[in-house]
Amino acid sequence: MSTQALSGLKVVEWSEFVSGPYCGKLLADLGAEVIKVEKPGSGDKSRSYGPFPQKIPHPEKSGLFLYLNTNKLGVTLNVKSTTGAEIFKGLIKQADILIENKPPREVEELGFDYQSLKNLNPGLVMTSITPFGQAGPYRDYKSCDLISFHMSGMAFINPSDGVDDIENKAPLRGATLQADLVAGLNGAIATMSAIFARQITGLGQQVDLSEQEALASFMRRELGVVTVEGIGWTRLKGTQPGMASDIYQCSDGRIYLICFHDRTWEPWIEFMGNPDWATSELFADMASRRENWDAAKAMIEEWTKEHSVDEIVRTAEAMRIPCKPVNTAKEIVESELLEARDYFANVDHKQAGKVKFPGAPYKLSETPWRVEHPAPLLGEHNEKVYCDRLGYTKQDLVRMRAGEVI
Amino acid sequence: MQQLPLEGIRIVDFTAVWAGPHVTQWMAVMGAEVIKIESNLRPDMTRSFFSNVNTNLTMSAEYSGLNCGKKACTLNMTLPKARELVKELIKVSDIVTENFGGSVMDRWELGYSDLKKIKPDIIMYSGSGFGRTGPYKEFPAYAGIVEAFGGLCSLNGYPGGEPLPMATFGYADITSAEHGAFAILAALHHRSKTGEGQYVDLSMTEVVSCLLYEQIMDYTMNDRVQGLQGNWNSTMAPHSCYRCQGDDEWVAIAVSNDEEWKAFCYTIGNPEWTMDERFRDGLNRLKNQEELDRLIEEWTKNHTHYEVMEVLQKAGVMAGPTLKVAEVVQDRHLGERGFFIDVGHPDVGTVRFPRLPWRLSEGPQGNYEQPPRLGEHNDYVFAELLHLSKEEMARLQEEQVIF
Amino acid sequence: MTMQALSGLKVVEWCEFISGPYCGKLLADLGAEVIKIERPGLGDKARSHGPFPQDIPHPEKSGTFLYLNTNKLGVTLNVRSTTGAEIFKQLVKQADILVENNPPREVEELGFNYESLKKLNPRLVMTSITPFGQTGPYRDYKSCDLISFHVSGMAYINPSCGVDDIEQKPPLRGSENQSGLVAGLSGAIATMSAIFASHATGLGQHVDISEQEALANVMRITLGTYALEDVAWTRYRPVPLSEIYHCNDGLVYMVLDQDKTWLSWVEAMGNPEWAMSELFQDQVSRRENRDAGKMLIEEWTKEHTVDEVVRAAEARRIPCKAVNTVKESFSSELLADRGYFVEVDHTAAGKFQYPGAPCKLSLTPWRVERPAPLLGQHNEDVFCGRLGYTRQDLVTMRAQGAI
Amino acid sequence: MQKLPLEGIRITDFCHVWAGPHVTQWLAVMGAEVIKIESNLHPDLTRSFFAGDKTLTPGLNQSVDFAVLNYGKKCCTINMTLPKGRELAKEIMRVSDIVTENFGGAVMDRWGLGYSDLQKLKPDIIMYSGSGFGRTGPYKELPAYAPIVDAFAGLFSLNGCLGSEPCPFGVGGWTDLVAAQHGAFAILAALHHRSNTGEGQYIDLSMTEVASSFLPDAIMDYTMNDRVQGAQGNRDNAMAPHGCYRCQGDDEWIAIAVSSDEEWKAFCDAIGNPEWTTDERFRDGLNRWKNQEELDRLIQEWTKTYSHHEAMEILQRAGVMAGPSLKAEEVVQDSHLREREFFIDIEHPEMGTVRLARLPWKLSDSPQGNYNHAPSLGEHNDYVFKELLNMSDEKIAQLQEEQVIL
Repeated sequence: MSTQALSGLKVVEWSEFVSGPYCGKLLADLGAEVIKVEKPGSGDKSRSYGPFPQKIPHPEKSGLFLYLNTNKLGVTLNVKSTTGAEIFKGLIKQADILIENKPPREVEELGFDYQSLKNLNPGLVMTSITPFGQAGPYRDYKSCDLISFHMSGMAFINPSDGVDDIENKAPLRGATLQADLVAGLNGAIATMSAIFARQITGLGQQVDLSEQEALASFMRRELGVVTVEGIGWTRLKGTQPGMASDIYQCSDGRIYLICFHDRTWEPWIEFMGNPDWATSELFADMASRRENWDAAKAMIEEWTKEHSVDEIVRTAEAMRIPCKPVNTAKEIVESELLEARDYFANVDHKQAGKVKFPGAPYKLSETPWRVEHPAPLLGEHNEKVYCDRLGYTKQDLVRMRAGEVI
Repeated sequence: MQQLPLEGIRIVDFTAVWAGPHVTQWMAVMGAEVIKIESNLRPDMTRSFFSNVNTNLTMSAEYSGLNCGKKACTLNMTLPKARELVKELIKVSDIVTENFGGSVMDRWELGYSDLKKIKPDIIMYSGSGFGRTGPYKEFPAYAGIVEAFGGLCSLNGYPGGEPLPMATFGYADITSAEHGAFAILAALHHRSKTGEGQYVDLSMTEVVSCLLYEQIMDYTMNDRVQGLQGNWNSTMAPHSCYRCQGDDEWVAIAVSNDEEWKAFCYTIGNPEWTMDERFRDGLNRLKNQEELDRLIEEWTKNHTHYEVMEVLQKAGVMAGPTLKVAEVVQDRHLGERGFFIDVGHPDVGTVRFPRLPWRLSEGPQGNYEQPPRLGEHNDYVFAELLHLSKEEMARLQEEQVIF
Repeated sequence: MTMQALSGLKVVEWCEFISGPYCGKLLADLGAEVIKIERPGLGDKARSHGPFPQDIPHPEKSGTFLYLNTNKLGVTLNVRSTTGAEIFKQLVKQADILVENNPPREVEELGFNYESLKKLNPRLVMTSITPFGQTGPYRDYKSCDLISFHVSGMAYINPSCGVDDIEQKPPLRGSENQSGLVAGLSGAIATMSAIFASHATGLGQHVDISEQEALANVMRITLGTYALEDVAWTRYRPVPLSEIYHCNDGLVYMVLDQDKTWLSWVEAMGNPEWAMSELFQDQVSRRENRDAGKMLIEEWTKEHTVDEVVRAAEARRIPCKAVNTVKESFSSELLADRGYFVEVDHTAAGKFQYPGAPCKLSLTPWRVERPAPLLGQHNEDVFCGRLGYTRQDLVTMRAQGAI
Repeated sequence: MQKLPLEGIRITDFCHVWAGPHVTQWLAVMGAEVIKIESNLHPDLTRSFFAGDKTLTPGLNQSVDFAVLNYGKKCCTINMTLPKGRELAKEIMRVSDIVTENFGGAVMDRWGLGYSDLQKLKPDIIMYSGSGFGRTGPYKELPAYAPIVDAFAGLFSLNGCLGSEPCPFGVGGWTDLVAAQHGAFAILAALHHRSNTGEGQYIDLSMTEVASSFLPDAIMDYTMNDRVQGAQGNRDNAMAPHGCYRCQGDDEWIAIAVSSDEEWKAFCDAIGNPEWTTDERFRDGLNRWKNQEELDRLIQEWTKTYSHHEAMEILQRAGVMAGPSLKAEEVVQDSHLREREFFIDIEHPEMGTVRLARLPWKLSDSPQGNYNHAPSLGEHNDYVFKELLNMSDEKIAQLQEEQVIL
């Protein structure tokens, strides 16, 4: 089997739920060896989170867990026990990377803060992914997807459009888990950067990643406008500066259409059969269109309501006007596009059976992304890791299990 | 006045020695009317077990400890007439119990099939060392034999030492008896729903195997034969018994996790042990437990076993004195719970016996009447239950049927 | 399928490890419906205990758990969460019996003590099995097999003989986990008794089982002897010539306490001179000279194989068997012939031989209808099927850590 | 002086607008030398984006959009429409490690600069192509903007108030940035592989697939249970309360999430309604979840009497997850972010001091990154043509003549 881009990298993932595990998954799917450390018993919180087949909760059948933990080795370990701490350090000594998303205070109390671990393994890259980072007044505050999303400033300007009297609606968290996923993604990039730094210096370092910042940095242009122009954003941005973008009702669904700029506006009104209103002064150039965009939208929608999503999308695209139907998960899973791109991964899991889930969003021509093994069963690789790697005997395993160490 | 659970249930009890009488002991205490069938030819063996004060076949400890609250009548079962008489008694009973060394009941034509004819819904209990079927069904058995054969002895002893007999008289007897009592109650439950009786065949050997499930599963799973562990445990350390101050005083201590270990070390004033390479964590403690036991004993030696329990338990560490028999009787906890009851006895005044090991929240705690003397209830049984006239009874005594 | 003795009894088992689960198993194996409640995640402590096939720990492959939980329905429930407590109460409302072995203080804190639960379900029989019972100064003390064995007094007199300078050796815990099993067994009997009481009164009650007492009860004879005759038992306490004898290829246990057996054994040895001397003429003298007697007997047995000795003894109806390991007892023709061991096929653990019925009921069979449950295997059956929650509720409750 | 992780790595960057420049933005900050190829014919679109009302016709170097996505990069101007321009660009690629592009179609191929061409030029080159639907498959030639992809991938169908119609995502170009970060990670992985084996490769990233990767639970729920999830608003399928509540003051909001009975008790005590813990409707998680409308109403009565920061302090002290829904300007002023120095001031020759958001992590031992101001158009022509390609002033002058350098 062809080697993968990150083959040979040894990663310990001491993380729960989404942020840390997504970071670990990105590395594992490209060939890094990721040893996932879960607490004995319930294991990773995402095992309890679902979705579950037939809605029957089962620790080995959580869709979220199955997706986020492909290609990892799974061990159980109670790092709070003395033996557990020993073993944890044993793993760290052999690792290039540690990914953790635990409360900073807890990490310090356990003596697993970077200063301590680097003494064990100076080459270690320790990536800490937490809601508010390793320093600052909120450091020890609790958070979750909802809180992070709102504290990043993104919720306040969401949704951008399509809601009447938005002022009376609460700011909106986006689709679930986005905050955690973004944090994990950022972690993966930062981690790889630190690995490169290590190639020069031979030394590892700590990556201190704050989920709040990871999200806030998505608003760089909104923030930029604030810092540079001193403009505060209103809840309802409507047409975004520099780009008009809207959802339109069609006879059989919705489309998202961008026809604001001259180069799309001209063909679009032609497509609509150059109705009189469209050729009026009001919409002559971008500046005037911006002034009267709400009017334009209303008129456009009157027309789109008369036509089907399909006919509009097909013709619009032929005219290179950006336009797509507004899909649900169902349509995207079944879309010819992802079919043609061979995007979805089908994995056969011992307990969950055949599962279909998102593959890699990128294709590397030489070092493929692949699912070599599905998400681990809880503690599936205890023997492989503890006996083969760290030299404990099977009898030790039995004792450690009885002590609820593993 | 509230009833005992089994009031109204009558048992014809042929059991003798330990295993059998212990079955009916539970039933009697719970309110069943247990009628022991003995005779001067064959009194319950335990009546005659040598004893300093054993005057009249009543007061041996063995006998008294297992026959509270029962009734006793004397029938010479070697005679056909006696067997007829017993059948009458069985007709008005619910349960028949026996634990003969072989198929005596069959020879007496009192086997289950016979009894069913007399009383269709009868419940019959047979307790034996190896079961009433199979190659050893005729073999006599004592607890020690069954414990040896069942593998219990091979697990009783000091690490590296030899298999040893179990401590107390008839460990297998009593654990079997209790399984038997439970089975009978289950059969009763079924009868009260369906009206059907049945036959209960208990093998002490099989009871022992149930008790050794762990070693057996380890063998069936891993072909491993576990050896002697003494006071040690495969997963906990420290986990042993330590000498204390005073003459032959001992205390048992067990530490199951790091928190308890920390508490233990601080309590006995050796906090540094929590850092000690050898004892830092559970695995190392197990590997170095001989040394560990030695060090711990140096501490326990300076305290009485009760002191050790008090200080360690207050710190949340498992510990308990190794109680001597006398200490069990005097233990303040058992005392406060009233584990021992005083049974008045016509021959030696009050005697202190352990109750059965439970409390029921409602109602009387059980029937702990004094153990019956040989034939003490002949009148009750023959006159009241079987309606024999004075004359008939006299004649039967003549004929040594009632004997 | 034939009806079982306890079919129709609804039991909720809120227990861990050995004592409570064995009580539940006794009920379940005879047909009671036992819903076992385990904490989410790790589940029953026994799941972590082993033995495990190939010594690879796996929560679904622990021999201890597999054996102790046959025939039960398994659900996960965090009774400390409000939703969990809610569900627990609903289960108790529908139950005839609640078996629990949690620390009394914890049970009270959770508001699940008998006084509270009986308000929900007056018919409920609640059986609490704890190290020291529900009352008394040690009530809240921690204990385990080792501690219970020692505080019961059993350890002090164990072993009974066969060890040189026993005074130098610590008292001995018997084979592992006996305390829990005996306590669970006592619990099962007491529970059934309470069920009978409820037949009459229509009311349930609280059964308070103390592990310490359950074990001490096994010593009732020993205790009786003390109570009655003030014989304080020493650690060295041989039964006259009833012990383990060395043969040239192993050990046997032989009982020679009766004149009859003694004489026939002397004959078996070919009437050696020494046996005729008055040193061994009666029980009392044989007791006094047991050391000499044992030595001389062993001179003979050491010349023979275990087989020869056992056959010679049994030919004369002298109780005698080889001292076996579980391997030998497992492979013995006896248990094979009785069809004692049952093969159980478990989805995760696979096929293994388990110890079977402790006793055979002729009409209402003991049987393994289903293997031990996977952790939370029956959440849907019980919570949705019985309590009417939706699957979506299950998903929510799981995410909240309630199940 | 310590080096940045990617120092010594050179990137020829054809990216423009948002998705592309964000990829190289991360690499630039980490120390890679990113050379943007633009021209006065085709300046990066964002240079001309309208930003706020400050000025309707800003200079090409004064756009906020451009400033916040291109700092730390270099820029030279080459007229790629001319064969000579393409030859010139090849010279730069020959001394580069990575080539990045995110054109609307197969522009690079048409220019004879596809991966196969570049491989001939430099065998170990790493080429990155970012596109809306991938460089293969039925839509490979379609133009795409983030919202088009979001609509198509199903993100909008999950964004919106409970039961509402699908809403466009608040932050501009959400998927642009998510995709860009996946791209940056893939590039780093490819670099890692190259440093092990000397092999380069081609990276084909599809924004649609990125968006799908970011909807794991929605997609798994469909593949497992055929269930199509809709917008959940601020709600969670397990936690309740889990919402965003109006606070005292103008349009102030706070997000609150309660994940366990302990937290619920703490919450009720903290807001002075201990009796709620025994209230039939809210006693346990399941009931809270079922009665959350009522619950939200009641909670808002409390939050209304506090500012969002007050509410956060009260609840977080009690160990309850809570955070204000920050406005963009509040993010800039946030005490925590400030203490963590999330914002840095950059001196910009034409815009003066510009306050920008850092990348969302801190490396413990590396300097915090290259945050030089975004380049003016052609600012680095001299550096590129003189220093890098050692061209004479004459040659350069001549190329300017020929409008190759333009």
